[in-house]
Amino acid sequence: MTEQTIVNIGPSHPSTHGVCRVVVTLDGEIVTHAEPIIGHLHRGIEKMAENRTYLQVVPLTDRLDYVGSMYANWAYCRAVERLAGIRVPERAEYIRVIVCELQRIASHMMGIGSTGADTGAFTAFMYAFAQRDHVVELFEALCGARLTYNYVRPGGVSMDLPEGWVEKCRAFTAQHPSAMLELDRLLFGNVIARARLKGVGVLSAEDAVAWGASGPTARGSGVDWDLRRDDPYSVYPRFDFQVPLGENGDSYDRARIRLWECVESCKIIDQALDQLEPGLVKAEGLPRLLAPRPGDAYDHIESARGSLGVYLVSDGTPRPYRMKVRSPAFCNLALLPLLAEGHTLSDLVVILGSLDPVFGEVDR
Amino acid sequence: MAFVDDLGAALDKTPGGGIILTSLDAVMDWSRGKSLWMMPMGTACCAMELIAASFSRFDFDRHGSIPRPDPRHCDVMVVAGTITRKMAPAVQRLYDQMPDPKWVIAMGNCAVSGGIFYYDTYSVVRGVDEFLPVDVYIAGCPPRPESLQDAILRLREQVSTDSIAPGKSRALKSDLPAPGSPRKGEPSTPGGDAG
Amino acid sequence: MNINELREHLCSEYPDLCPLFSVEYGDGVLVVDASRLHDAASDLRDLGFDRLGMVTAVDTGDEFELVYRLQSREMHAGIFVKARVARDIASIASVTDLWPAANWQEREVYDLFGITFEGHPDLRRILLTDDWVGHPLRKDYQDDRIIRRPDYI
Amino acid sequence: MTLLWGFLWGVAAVATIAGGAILGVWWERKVSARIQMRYGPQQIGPFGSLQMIADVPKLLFKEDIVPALADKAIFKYAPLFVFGPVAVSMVVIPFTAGWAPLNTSVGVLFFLAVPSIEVIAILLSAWASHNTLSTLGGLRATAQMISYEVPRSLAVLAIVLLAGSLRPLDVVAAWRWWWMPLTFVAFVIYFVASIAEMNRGPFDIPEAESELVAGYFADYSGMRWASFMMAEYGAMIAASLFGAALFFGGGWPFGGALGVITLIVKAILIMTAIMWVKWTFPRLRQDQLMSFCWKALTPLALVQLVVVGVVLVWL
Repeated sequence: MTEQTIVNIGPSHPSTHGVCRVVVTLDGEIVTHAEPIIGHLHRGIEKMAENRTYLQVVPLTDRLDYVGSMYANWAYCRAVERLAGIRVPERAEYIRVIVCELQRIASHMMGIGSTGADTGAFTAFMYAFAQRDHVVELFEALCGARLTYNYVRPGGVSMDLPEGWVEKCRAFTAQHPSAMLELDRLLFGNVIARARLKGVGVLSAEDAVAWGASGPTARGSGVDWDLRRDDPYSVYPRFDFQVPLGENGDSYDRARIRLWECVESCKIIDQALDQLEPGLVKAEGLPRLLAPRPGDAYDHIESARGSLGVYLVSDGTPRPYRMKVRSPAFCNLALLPLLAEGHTLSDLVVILGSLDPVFGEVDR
Repeated sequence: MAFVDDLGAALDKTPGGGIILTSLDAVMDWSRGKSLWMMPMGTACCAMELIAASFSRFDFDRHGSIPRPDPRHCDVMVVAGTITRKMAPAVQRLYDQMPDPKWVIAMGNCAVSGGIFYYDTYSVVRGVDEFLPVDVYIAGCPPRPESLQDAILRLREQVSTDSIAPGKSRALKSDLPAPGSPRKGEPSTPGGDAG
Repeated sequence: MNINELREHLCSEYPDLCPLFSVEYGDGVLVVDASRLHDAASDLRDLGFDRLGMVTAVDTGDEFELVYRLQSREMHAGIFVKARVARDIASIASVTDLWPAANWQEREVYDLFGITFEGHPDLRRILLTDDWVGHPLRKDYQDDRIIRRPDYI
Repeated sequence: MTLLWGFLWGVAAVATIAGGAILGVWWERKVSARIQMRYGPQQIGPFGSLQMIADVPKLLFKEDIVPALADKAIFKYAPLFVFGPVAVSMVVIPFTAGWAPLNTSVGVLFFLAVPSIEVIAILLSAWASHNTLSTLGGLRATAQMISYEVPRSLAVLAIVLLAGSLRPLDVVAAWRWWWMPLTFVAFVIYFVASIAEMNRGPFDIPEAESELVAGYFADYSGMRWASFMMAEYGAMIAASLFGAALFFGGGWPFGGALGVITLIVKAILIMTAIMWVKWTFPRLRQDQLMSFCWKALTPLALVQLVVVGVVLVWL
């Protein structure tokens, strides 16, 4: 064995998707050990939540997973609703499903695009991002914000769909699957991309389960686990959709599954728009200041990165006694040393990209 | 920079060199302003808008402003996102690695003042100006790409007053647009005072 | 599998865990003694709880409550395991040998609460810098850099 | 006297490359923008064509950073030796029938050999930077550039075999239109190997942005970095011109000044194709790059050589 080199990647590096530092030990070009050093974006949101009222925490959850803000909103609101025993109107549940599936598309576009950028296909990133821009525009029409929505609130959503929004949304879902096919041909059909992604960072199903991986990372390895179907919440049992599964558990499967999930999300959105009926979008009779009885509650949803859970402890005051976010990206990122070992430095960035971490959520 | 500094200082001292100096300044300021390459120091949410800014929809390449990942090739560092105590040394180091002349844009409330993370948190630096000289602040959580575009144009105005001679400024203070005053091409606000 | 079936299943397989089981907000909760946590976790894993969802802690004032969230793919069920440790000797057995997923999560709890996990392969700070003083999520954490938010309610 | 002429040609070559690079960068920014549904530079000059006029003075007057731990002398002068060989290689290009700046009997060999000196300069600059990522990039560049010499030379050899001369002017003079279908594979190999030689996507692993940030020139700033970029664009221009001359008959079907324009148009088409490839394909990995060179391109070039030989015997 030759002398080993230690290369420090990050914390600001084009392919760490935020502020991750990876200390890589290299033998030539082969990674013998990769250690992610996280916490560069640790803002102490869990501590901050302890000095905010239940409603004031919602904007903080936006900043957790900033690529998919709606999820953290929703997971937090579900935990609060469970704790305070709030029943959410049906229309609000439908709207939540619609916005979260749109958010899944937006988030996966970022994930797929950055996989492309990591392998050097920057144009694919642009094409993916153009689709994301459509979703962001829909959200802007919905709640005025492009990124941090603060839309899902305890008891419902902050406001009803604006006029004409449903038609815009249908127009988007009508064109999205064909755009996905184009992206599939551009990125995953490319011979070089296949060579770069296939067989790289193979994660076995057993490891995926044991390491607590979830979302596309686990499903890429063939772990058939999707909370929307297996631990159904909200109105998901009423929709007909498939859960795409990978076979090999390599970066290719992990990345490509995201693409098919977007197509499935379009189906869910279409069905939800069909079933959407007028009604309340926020539970009636909610107190201005929520003060649930003492106790603790946990709820989780299937976010774009996996099962995102929020654990809340109440002591009877209007502020949460403790909030813990079970972050899927945190658990998925823990796999990096396992996956990267034995691959080259070029593969390391691809593997990191295929895990699709968002460091707001990893570090919290 | 030494060579440019020396040149500027020498021209400043030489009788009649001022003519050359101002002409050179005019060329340099034009060139620097039109080619502000960004060092995307994206840490959190604002990074998404920073990415969006140079992508298809907003396309900052139109202004000659392209993102370069390498600090050595950049002119303006766009600090987009929350800076934590763990991250601050890295940001400082990247700033130090950039060649002069360099500028900093603080994008978003977190980089301006800590924003939503001002209170109750133990790990956030309250504004990047605690350790970097910031030239343009953009408010917003996160600011839209258009705001960043505006910041680039504002920075261009500021760059246009620089001189290559150390300690000199090309424009008089009164020539600088006051904060909030209408700029070229903008309709002036009714009731706004001309001064 | 609903919560009653889970209770029956648990009681038939591991009768000694049965009296510790209760239901809160629709979730099964198993409160165990800190010294027995590892055994109970091992039993639950054999029962089919193959995923460790979350490891966290709550500072209840005089002691810490460790909260483990386990999930079973086969049974479609989740369960909480809670154990209390004293504040002055905050230490508990690590479950990293049962679920590798606990590795980083226990490091996080160690970092933010200062609870040590015996048998953890690599117990270091993970989110904060290595030279950080104190454990911020403890209720008695003192830091001059914190500005308290004015009370508006 | 020879020295004076040499100096003048050198100045002309540097000016050509600098001007070409300025236009080349603009063209690349426009082409990539078109591929990526953007506009690209718009504000300076018609269609933003003078954008580089703003970029160059800025880079000239940027601080010239030499890292404290760098090997200062090598660090400072390595960019010159990256740029130099590319400029020199331009002199043998047969711009039109009967005229090349330097009419030498070993012109083809000269063109293939001289830019290879660049690899030494790249390795030196990478090593002198005292930076792990730079060193990795330099090592990658060395392996890549030396390997791709082989298929590139073999591809050119097919044309040389047909023409029976190493003098570029003779090649252009002997060129017949039916060589185009015959040596098409050779041209593709030349095209691919040239992209690899100039470290451009999809073979830009020595400077891979997502892995090594900027590779061997990561620590260079200002004009020294710009000279790396100029060398890259210079290599692209030179390879396109030479490819157009050898594989597409130079100024054919025209002669004289019209021939020069034809050659340039052909070269621009090749350059655009190079950019198109870069902005469409992902990047190869180091080992894939090597196996592609030795297991695909080299045997294919040899087969092409045999085919050309058979045709020559049959004639």
